[in-house]
Amino acid sequence: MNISIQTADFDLAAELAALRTGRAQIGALVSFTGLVRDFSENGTIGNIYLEHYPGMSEKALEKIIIEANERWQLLGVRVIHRVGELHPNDQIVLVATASSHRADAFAACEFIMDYLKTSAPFWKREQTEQGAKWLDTRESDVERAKRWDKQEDTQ
Amino acid sequence: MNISIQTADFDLAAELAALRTGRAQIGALVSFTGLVRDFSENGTIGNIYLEHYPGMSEKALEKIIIEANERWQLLGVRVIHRVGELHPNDQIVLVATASSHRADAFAACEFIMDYLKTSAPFWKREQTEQGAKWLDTRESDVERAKRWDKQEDTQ
Amino acid sequence: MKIKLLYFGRPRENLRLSNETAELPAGVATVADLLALLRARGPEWVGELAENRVRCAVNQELGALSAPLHDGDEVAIFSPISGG
Amino acid sequence: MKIKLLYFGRPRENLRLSNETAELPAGVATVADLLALLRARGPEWVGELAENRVRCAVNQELGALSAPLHDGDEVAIFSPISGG
Repeated sequence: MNISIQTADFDLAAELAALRTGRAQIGALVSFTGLVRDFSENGTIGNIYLEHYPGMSEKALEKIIIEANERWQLLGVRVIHRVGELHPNDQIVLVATASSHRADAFAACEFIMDYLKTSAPFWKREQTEQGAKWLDTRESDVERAKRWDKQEDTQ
Repeated sequence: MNISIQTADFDLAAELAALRTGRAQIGALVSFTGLVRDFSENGTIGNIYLEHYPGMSEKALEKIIIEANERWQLLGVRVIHRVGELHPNDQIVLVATASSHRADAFAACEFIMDYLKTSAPFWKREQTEQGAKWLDTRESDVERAKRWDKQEDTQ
Repeated sequence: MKIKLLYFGRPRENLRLSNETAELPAGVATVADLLALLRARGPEWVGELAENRVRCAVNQELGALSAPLHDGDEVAIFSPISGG
Repeated sequence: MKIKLLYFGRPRENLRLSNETAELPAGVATVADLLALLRARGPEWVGELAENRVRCAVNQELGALSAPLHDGDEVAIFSPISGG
């Protein structure tokens, strides 16, 4: 299964190795790892808490991956999103894409992240010295996701 | 040192861990790994042989990384390029970028790969059942590198 | 009609409610109607479920507040999504 | 003038030569002039060093074949680059 939503940390190396091992049609492997930063516009971050909509979150990610596979020639995709309490420098999310060519792997990885940010049901609460705050969807993320509507392809 | 040219394989996990560990300003880590494919337009690949221009290759990569740092807000870059004889599924090249924001990490990683392909002095000889052939610069790589001239930024 | 209601993110936390089953009176035809009904529960609900502060999904698909409701639907109400 | 010449990729392999030092006669002012001089070495050189088949770097900077040469330069001649 190429989608996991879990409280446990993930082993980036093992995930990428699993994607590529023994599959020599793959010429390009792109990974995005999202990490908890120690600061935000609300101040210094003590921790974040992530929740999701079980059932819908898996479905939403699956839909994004299917769309990525329709748009680009991919040989493998892996998405892991953590939930629960996380601390600065912790890994939050992994999106890895494999393709024969790097243009496809790069575009698909970025596309999946942009759509995940705006259409997968996850919520983040940030704990800073100012208190706890549920974050809003970032306007810049909405803009980034919209780029993929306009263009027919990135090749 | 953030540039290595080596015959030895590299440990992607260790490299990415070194980039991010203990640096909680990093919110986004993007990696590109180039792998030897088992096919090309010349047929089934037995092995490839990579050579470089010692002295210039390091300098060319350094120049690309400096330019990436001028264009985007980066918190770390790592480039490894292998040389010598390699076989299908072997790792050839790693470009990893770290930033507070994913837009910068993605753009810089892709930029570095595109420029590496067209301006760093490495040469690849492919061994297939048709014989050995030194590859040409790909026209699509030249086009991809040119994209970065036109646009002021990708944000 | 009867629906399953789920809450996530800020409203789940502040209303201290994850899910409930609701029997909707006649005239409640859309998510927006449902929100109006829920806001009648008190000032805390008025604040949490203001239309500009919530998003929704019907049967696990993101939708507009104008989305129509049907018997047996699973309706989720939540703050703007912010994962990744 | 005297230059250091390096060969990489296809010409290095096919000409079986990695590097040499060359004393250039008067009139050899650019990389293109140098290539013409080298092609006079024989048919193998004509084939390998055809202008559309080679690229060059002068003092470790990629350049056009029209790049001027100076005493002490390090000139590299190679097939199109193809790393990554």
